[in-house]
Amino acid sequence: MGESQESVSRSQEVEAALALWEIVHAAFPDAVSALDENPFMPFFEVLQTERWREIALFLRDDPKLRCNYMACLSGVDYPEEGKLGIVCNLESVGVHAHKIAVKVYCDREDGVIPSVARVWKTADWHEREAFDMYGMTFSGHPDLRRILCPEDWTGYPLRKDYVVQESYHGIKVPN
Amino acid sequence: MDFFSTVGLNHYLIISAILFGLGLFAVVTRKNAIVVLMGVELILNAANINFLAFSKYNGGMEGVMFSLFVIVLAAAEAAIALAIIINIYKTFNTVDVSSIDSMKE
Amino acid sequence: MSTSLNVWSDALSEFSLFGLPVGLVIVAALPLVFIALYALTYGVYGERKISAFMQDRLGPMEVGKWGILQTLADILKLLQKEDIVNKSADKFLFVIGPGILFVGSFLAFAVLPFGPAFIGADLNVGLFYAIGIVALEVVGILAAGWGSNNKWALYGAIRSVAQIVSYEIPAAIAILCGVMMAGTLSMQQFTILQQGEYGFLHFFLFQNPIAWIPFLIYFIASLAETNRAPFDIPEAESELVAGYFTEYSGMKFAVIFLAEYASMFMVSAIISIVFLGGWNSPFPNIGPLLLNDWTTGPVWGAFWIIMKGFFFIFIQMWLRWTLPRLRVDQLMHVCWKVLTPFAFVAFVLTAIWEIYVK
Amino acid sequence: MGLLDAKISNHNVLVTSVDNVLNWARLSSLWPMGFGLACCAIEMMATNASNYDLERFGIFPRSSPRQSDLMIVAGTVTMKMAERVIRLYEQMPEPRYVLSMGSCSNCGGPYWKHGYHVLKGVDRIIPVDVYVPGCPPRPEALIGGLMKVQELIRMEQIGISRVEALKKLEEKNVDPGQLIEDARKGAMAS
Amino acid sequence: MDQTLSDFGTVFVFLLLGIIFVVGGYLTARLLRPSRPNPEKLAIYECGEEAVGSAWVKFNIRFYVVALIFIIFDVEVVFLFPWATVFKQLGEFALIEALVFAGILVIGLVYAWVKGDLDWVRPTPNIPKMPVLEEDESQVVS
Amino acid sequence: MSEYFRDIGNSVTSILTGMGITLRHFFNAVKRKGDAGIDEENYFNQVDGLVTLQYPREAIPTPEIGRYRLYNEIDDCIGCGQCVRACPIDCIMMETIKVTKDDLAVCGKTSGGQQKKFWVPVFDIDVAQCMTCGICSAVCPTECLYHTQVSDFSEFRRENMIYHFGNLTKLEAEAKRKKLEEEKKAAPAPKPKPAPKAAPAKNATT
Amino acid sequence: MQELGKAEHSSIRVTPQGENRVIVEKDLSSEEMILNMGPQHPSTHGVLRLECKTDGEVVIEAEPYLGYLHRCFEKHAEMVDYPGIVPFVDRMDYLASMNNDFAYCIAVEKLLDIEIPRRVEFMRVIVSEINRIASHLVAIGTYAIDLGAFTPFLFCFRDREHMLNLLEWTSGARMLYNYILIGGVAYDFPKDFAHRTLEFVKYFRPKALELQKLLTENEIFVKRTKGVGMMPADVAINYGWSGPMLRGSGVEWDLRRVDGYSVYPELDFKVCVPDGKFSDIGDSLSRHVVRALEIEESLNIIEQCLDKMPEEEGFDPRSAIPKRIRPKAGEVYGRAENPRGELGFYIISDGKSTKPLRCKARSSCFVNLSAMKELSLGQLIPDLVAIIGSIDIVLGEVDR
Amino acid sequence: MTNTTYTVIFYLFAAVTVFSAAFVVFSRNIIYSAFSLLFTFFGVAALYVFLSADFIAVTQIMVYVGGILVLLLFGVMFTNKIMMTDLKTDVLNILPGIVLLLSITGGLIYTFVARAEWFTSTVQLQGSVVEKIGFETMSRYVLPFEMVSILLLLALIGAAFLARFDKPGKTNDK
Ligand code: SF4
Ligand code: SF4
Ligand code: SF4
Repeated sequence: MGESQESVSRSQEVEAALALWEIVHAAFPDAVSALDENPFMPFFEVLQTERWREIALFLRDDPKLRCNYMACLSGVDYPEEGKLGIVCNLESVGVHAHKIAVKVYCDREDGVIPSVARVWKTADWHEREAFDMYGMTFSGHPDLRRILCPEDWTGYPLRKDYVVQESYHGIKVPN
Repeated sequence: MDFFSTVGLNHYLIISAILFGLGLFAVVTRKNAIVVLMGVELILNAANINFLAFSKYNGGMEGVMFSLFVIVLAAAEAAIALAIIINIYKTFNTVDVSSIDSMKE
Repeated sequence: MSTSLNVWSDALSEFSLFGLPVGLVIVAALPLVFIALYALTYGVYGERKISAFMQDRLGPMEVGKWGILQTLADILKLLQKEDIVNKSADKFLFVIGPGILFVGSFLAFAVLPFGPAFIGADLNVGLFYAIGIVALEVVGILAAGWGSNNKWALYGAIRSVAQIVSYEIPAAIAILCGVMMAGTLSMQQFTILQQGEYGFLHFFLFQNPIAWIPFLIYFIASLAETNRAPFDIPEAESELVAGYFTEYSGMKFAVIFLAEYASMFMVSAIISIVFLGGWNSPFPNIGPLLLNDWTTGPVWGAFWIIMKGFFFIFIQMWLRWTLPRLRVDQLMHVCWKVLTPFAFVAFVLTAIWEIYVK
Repeated sequence: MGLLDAKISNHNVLVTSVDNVLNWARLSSLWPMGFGLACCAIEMMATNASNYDLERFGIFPRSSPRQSDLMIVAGTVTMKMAERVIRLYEQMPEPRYVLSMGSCSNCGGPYWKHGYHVLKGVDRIIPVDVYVPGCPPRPEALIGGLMKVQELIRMEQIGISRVEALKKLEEKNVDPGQLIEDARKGAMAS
Repeated sequence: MDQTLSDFGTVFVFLLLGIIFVVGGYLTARLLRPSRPNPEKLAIYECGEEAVGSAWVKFNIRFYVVALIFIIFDVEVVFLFPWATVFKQLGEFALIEALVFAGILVIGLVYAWVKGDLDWVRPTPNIPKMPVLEEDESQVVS
Repeated sequence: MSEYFRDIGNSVTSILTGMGITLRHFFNAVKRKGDAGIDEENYFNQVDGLVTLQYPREAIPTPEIGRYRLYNEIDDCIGCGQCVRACPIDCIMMETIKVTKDDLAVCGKTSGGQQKKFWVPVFDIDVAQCMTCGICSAVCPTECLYHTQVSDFSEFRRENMIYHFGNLTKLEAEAKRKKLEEEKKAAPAPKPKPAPKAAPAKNATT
Repeated sequence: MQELGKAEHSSIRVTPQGENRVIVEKDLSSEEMILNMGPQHPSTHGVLRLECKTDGEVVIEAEPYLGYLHRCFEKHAEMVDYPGIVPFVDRMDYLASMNNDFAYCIAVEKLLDIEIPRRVEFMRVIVSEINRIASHLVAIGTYAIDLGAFTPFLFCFRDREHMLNLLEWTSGARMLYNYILIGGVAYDFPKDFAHRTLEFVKYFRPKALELQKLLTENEIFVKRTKGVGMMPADVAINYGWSGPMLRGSGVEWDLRRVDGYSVYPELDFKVCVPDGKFSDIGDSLSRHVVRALEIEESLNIIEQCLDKMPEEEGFDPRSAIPKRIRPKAGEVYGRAENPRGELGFYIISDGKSTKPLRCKARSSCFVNLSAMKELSLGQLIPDLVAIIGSIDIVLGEVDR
Repeated sequence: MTNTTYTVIFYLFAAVTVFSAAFVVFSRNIIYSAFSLLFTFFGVAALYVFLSADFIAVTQIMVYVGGILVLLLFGVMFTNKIMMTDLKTDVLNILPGIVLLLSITGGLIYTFVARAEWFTSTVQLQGSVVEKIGFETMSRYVLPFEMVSILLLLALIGAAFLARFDKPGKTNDK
């Protein structure tokens, strides 16, 4: 069916996200940035990282929002800004028809982001993965360990400046 | 050496006596309740050998019947005794008979 | 009718060389050879072929014509395999476990009548002995599982023992029903009682409508006693890797393997002796067609009992390749709450039938 | 010390024929360890399944390494997995064989370049007897590889190491260029 | 020597033969097989992981109850077998006796059934719950 | 109580149904599936019964576009390097030497009639690495790099899996390189003109 | 800690840290045994490792360990250009490569904002639905093995083979197709494909029924799976479950319907949820049943697509593929309904390079599996196996 | 087979019985004790055969080996830390034990063999005892027979009661 209908639905998507954002913004006026009305993935940023958990809870439980479904949580490295971040795609399953993405940042070195593993259980493993790959800490996470790499792996592989270690337990790693 | 070449009543009695003694030894010396139970089983087996031996050499059925009943008893006894042992173990976390003795209030 | 043959077999068993009972050894060795042969051919090869055909595939094809030498190659290979006894295992138990297991299942063959003349020992307590000797297997399994010091093996062994032990009750009661019909415990007597010119009509299964209940109960229980699907939880591959023989390699594994197939045949033979007339020909004499007489004789006897055994083994395989596996609690449910009560019912009914109806 | 460990210097007819029988038994009943790692494992399962049916060759998977003769490394070996692979390999009783199935276990395959967590070839940790290329190898390729293993076993002799056997086999073998020739021909034909 | 004994003599021969077979098998294999142990190989197999702890732990008791009930019925069956061989000759009396005998034990079975001893106790599995944050429990809905 | 008996009944019936199905398959084993390829008309007419294909003895044909072993028809390769760039895992190693003007004719044309401008002394494909994704063959302008239907080519040695398709020997490559150097030195003009036909210097490696 | 609090259950005590632990007969001092299930274990479907604390047969706690197949997909995605990622995407969920590619291409196409020819859309739907059936068949077959039934597994693989043949015929590879490309597909359908596919559908329907009789309706199977591994709908959503797992819990949520991507809005298909009669809603059996029903639906979709697909002579399926794929700066989250649930790709493009700056795969199995720890509390080992089987993980996608 | 053969076999089994029984008693490893009990029971069963009590012999195997031994083994597995067999506690009573063992065994053997004039009938028990047992249970031993059932019932109830480990709060499924 292609373009026409997709663009229609896209704009609907953005509108829904806008409405959603307004509610959040009203509740946390300083903590969230303006909505980026990007047609593929409307998102807003959490400016006060330490309030992210509160916002998350609000997003999940506010009867008008009810973003009960966290589709994805991805860690991102922004080497230029010297920051790490996570991007969460939230959605309301079975209650409303809206979705939105949220971005949270932290410092590149020793960055801390509040964990939302207790808000969405999905976040548990995703946060572990982000920790594994980027090295930011999630405060309040029940069990923050490496998940994909071995426990004694050095470095955070998805950081842009990652260098592969030479050997692991006596086995040569690079080709 | 007639005694060794033909097997008779006495042979069985001797074996049973040895088994009995061993069983008793286990009961007396071993502290593990389960080994004690094994000793009891040995004693019962010794008794059974006697029953059957006498029955055989007297041609009667009494011994056979008795040994059957002894086996029943042994089974019942083993079941109950082990249940008790397990219970003791649950309470005292040991099956050492002597320490159980000392642990009871 | 079989007196002359008995003479023949007696002569065989009496035959001795320098005071050694060579004849007896031959008598005893024949079942051993039989087990080996049967396990090699029908037991393993047959199972593979049958399962293959049920699953739309070909099964062994390349080793010998139609893969007929497959199991021979397997055994020969197992002979060459290194025998690993893991360091923390209990060496003694680990080594004797398979031995006890095999001896236990092999001893049962001593009382199995292969024909009117061919039986190792026609014990007066034959049937009772045959079901009692399973106890040895139980201990063998425990020794193997415990000796391995492997968690999967221990799970497998304990499950296996709990299962064999539980299913012995319904199995024994079902056999008891058979004994009540026959009034003897001798396997040979059992078979002779089911002899007659009407062939299968003389079998207890067809003599007594109630016999069907213990027949089915025993069959189901025997599946469990030999760890066959759907009761194969002790060696459940997807749960316990390989059950109590997880740690076994090489020849020890082969011994366990043989023991399993031997006991599989044993239960099948018991069921066919108790309910299906053992070595008797199932064909009736119809008028001038003396089918029964034609198909009776020492060789025929062995043929019939082996065929009947194989038939039940076929059903065992058939079930195995059809059904999923039960869970432990369901297994116990089936045993204690389904089979045992039904076995008691069958017991009462058989008793009443035997006293009042017959 | 068993016969298979023995060092026999001169092979007479008897030894050779014993050899042949034993080798025949081994090659006819290769029990692989049921051990799948990644996508290749699915193809391995497909090969085991009805359509290709490895059981034709007497190959049927055992889940315990103690009862298996052959390890099919089917899939990507990662660093985390590498030690386990070594351990599993070690736990197999001798004589044992390793077949590396698929690009990943041959040399890291697609993950060869950037796969920081991928072992670049399982031959870095355990000796590999036969490499099966492909990603995933077709079932045909796996069967072909297994038959190569059988060929290797056929060449083994009491007291002769596997390396020597391999050498002997290669002497017999056509040179590698031949394979390319064949491919060329195959391509021409189609 | 009486017939029974000689019959059991055959059983003994079977026993010997069985043992010989197993021992012979082991020995043949020893003749053939290689033996190249190493520490890894001699380790316990546990799905490729290093085994944690021994398998020789105190095992759960549940299996025990089964064996316990089994032994009682086992003995019962033992009594019934000789009875079964002769009951037809004894007739009704024997039948009633045995039914009483079995009946009493069935009571035991029923008792065990009712009391739940025959159930393989399966702890009620966990059904996952919504995560709850202490500070705002009240907000949890759906 | 009724549940108890219903369970038993259900079990029996469902087990019997299952057994019926497997038994039907068992008896169906007298039939065998044929070996028609999927592109043949009767493919689905012959799927009853045993489906096993006895591979080394019989095989169903691989479809024509089947992507298995890579093959380079080196005579047609113009050395453009597109495949090398496109391959996500760099399993093609190629070295090219620019053809000197006088050699252009020797180097020849592709079967499509395109003039080749590079010698390809090294064109190695590591088939042990290749994931047969087909990206390289899709970009190849002369379609000389293609996947064959051959899939069964296992080896005892890993080295044997690096296939060399280059059409020059080392010595020849050296010679060509030198020639190029010389030409560069001789005519440092950067624009290559279409060269006139040069004397046919023979090379035999094609 | 402001951590969570209470969950009551007869046998479950929640410690203040929020750690669920089953207290099984704690007065009976049998020892806890630590049991490693996997990475080489027949029922962990590859290289998952569960470290179980068991007490007898009861699993007190099972901690999944992943990463044994961590193949660094996301790293590769940053190192390889957009079309080059497709083969790697293939290798994530290797049982459903078409669907993976589909999801990835949807994401990138969103970013590129290009139009796809209608016929290509249909082709994509057809191949991915075929692949969905194949994938579900593997799921069902391996589930059968987990529960001890071997024959259904082989039947599943036998039928899967036909699908592989069909797909190989179209795409040239048996499993990892690299067929759906950004902006198009690699090849047009071969002549006769529609016809053969219809034949296949006709062939497959009775086989599916047979499978149902042999496996799904088998009383032992039902007894083994019914009520095992219950997952209430709300928790399932909170866990981020998707696909058949979520539908098994009774939530009608299918991205094909919700997002309505590609040509799905034009097609008539049901979103399968269990009705609660045959199975308890949310248990392993309903997840299995949902898969079985979805196979039916996929067959319907294929038929409809073949019916509606525009025929074009000499159609070039690569016509819409951009010559150079370099999306403008932006980020996108594109997703599609995989056989195992929602497969999403979060892609950031910096607008300069032909490689994405970040490409995160939201894999459905990874998310589905994360509930394993909670689901395993207080199960028997066989139930544990049944639960893992019903989650239907593909380690390639879990670990990426 | 000749009489001598039987005598040899008798001694064989007697030795097995006695030595394995001694092993049961003296072994430090309780699991070995339990497994060695298997051989004791088996040997005793063989002796029963020599005593013409074939039925009892098989019963011995079935009940003792299949039942009691399994129970014992389970008991050992459930209660013991095998790796920590404590050696010292065992030695405590060992001297009086050995004295007791020797004196009692010696005394018994002395009484049995030297002192007692056992009357042995000329009619020895022959053949199988199965049917005899059947008849006996139904005639002379009817009452004990019925009592056995009650005993077993009580044992079952008692053991089940003792072994009932499920505490309130635990639910059974179904
Ligand atoms: S070689 Fe290819 S198919 Fe095999 S595991 Fe590696 S990526 Fe997967
Ligand atoms: S097929 Fe793919 S992996 Fe192989 S050489 Fe071509 S581009 Fe590289
Ligand atoms: S793309 Fe084709 S022509 Fe160009 S270098 Fe590669 S193979 Fe040769």
